[in-house]
Amino acid sequence: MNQVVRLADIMAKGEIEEHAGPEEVAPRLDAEHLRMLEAILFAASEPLDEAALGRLLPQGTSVAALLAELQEIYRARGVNLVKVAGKWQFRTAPDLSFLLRREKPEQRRLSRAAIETLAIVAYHQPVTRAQIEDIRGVALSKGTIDALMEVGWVKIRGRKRTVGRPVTYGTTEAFLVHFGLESVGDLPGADELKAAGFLDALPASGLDIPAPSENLAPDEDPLEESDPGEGEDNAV
Amino acid sequence: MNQVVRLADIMAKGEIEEHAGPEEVAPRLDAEHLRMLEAILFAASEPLDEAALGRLLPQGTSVAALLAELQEIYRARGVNLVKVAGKWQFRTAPDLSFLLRREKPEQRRLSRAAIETLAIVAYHQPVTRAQIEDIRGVALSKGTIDALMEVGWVKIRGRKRTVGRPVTYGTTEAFLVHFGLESVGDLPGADELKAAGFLDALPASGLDIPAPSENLAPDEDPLEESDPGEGEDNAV
Amino acid sequence: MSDFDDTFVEIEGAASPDEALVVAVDGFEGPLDLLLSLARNQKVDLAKISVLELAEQYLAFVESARSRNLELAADYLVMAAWLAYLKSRLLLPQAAPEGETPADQMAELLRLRLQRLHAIREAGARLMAGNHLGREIFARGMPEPVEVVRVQEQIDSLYDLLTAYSRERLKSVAVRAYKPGHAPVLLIEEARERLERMLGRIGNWSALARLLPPEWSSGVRRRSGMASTLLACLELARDGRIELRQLRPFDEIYVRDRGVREDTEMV
Repeated sequence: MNQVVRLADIMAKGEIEEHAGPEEVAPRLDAEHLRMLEAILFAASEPLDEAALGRLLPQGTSVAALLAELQEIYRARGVNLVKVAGKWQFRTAPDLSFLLRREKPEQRRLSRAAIETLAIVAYHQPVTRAQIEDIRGVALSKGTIDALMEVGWVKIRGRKRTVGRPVTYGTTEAFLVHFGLESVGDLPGADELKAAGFLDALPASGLDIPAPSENLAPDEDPLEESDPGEGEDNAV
Repeated sequence: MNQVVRLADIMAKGEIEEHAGPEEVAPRLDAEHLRMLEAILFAASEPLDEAALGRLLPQGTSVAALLAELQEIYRARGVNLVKVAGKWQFRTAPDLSFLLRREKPEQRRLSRAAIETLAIVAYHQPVTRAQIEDIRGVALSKGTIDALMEVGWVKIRGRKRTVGRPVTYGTTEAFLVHFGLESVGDLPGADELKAAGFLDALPASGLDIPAPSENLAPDEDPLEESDPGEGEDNAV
Repeated sequence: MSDFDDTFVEIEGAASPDEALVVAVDGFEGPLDLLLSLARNQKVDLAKISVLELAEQYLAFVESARSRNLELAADYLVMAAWLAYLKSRLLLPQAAPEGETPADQMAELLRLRLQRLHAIREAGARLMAGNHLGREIFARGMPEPVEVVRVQEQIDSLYDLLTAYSRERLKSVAVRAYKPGHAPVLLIEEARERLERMLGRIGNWSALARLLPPEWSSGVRRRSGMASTLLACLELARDGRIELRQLRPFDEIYVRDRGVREDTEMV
């Protein structure tokens, strides 16, 4: 009843690789795997990592090599294969944004304070509420962090090993996916900010602000399951 | 940071139109339009007809020609450009649709009545319902034969030349494949069953085990095209 | 850095000296933001602004707000106090008091904080102005969902088939060969073994008829089933493992597990 086209059948047919040269060791296999990878990535609604792709492709497929090849094929096309948050996704080419740009009316505009806070969290992470307040020179309202957490761009990522063990904030995978970043290291201008020393601690404020990193900082503890985390918010 | 592949760069390089013939008047322009069309179709949330595409592309673009070219580019790929009900969309290549399917195997076993009936059909074919009931000593419920036909192991193979012309049942090709038999003649006979210990409790009188055959029996007619066959079932 | 100007002109809008500032005080995100705005008015690199001038402007602003009876938030006043102190220190250059930061270092720190705020603000603006997924960049508009298909897999083996066939054929032979003459009887031992297996699972006062083995609960076999099960029950009752109850002669007999009774009484 379930007439499933078997992998083996398709590979046996090997219909695709008309351009396979004689020097290619296993051209039939590769071309067919490339088609599979293309189909999987095209069909997916979310970025996929190499491990997930490996599970969907026949065993022994060199996923990384195939991805590099597919990325090259699509490099100059209207659709590109890009790596975001360490995962792969087809996306429309950036230079065609003039053609595709649509402003969603429901896309709520973040307040100036929220955008500033987002930038501080992104570039300085892991960062505590006190550190955000120190940089902005003003108390941070609960609504601002809430708005960023609601959009799904900011999360509580741990606790700092200092007095009171304040929670630390960081950006989410959704943030990277939304802004098309492979990692927080790819934030625009991160190198310049760092070179100018703006991501360093200021001497008198006694703050300890390392470069943004998704890994736990030396003085940061991971958030435990049972850790309410949010508790800190009420203190301010 | 934002490494944008510029329109101009691509057009200057002219990477797309490797197959562009000398007779094409403005191949560079077309390549850019092709990218636009590709991006529009990729990002579209619904299939688009040529009129809609024409409105989205720069004026004077030959949408039909571009579509034909894009379709050709994607013809042998993992994703194809297809026209459904007059509208265009990208779709996973039909031979790769298995990639979008996760099979969840469910192991099943025939009921005791069903496997006994199957065994009798296998050994005694061609066999009528009345004969099955006679051998088993109990009435055969309609569901039992239906289940065997649904699994695809039993079929109606003809009609017996007796009063009422009851249909005769036999096993299928799928039956042989599943049980690893070359033909029904390979089913072990009385001696083999006894040797294998299946008939240990057999009294001295012995047992008459038939030699099953897929050929028509002397008193059996083949099922005709117009013969509904199933009619007999209701009679019981 | 020069493109910062454009951003800032926009934020300040028509911010001409003092008048606009007072009106716009609500638009500032705290004293540092106000200071940054004042510093931008100096039209020099933030790294080179005159902190003394900045302090004077800020203090003048606070003074002007006071003279118009405008209330300022506490943190604006804290900043004013600090700047007034810094100003006095800058105007009277002398060795810093014991344990205090030298005035020029304090001034430098303020410059750094202003630069840092400006830089991160710029970074935020750049981030938001960049490409957003769903605004300038798009993923597949019609992703194709993964379909989960249940595949039925028959696991009957040839062994099963042959066993079934042999069983079926032997049954008919057996019926023919033995011609059983004796009536089917449920042995008391069988009934008792079965009841013992059920101990603990018998409900509170179950009807005896409901405890019969299914194959002994109808037709002629029911009599033997009932008789043997009752006898087995009597044995078990004698052993103190179950209790029996009958409300009147020939009425239904009820059985309960002694273990069950104890449990329910405890509750």
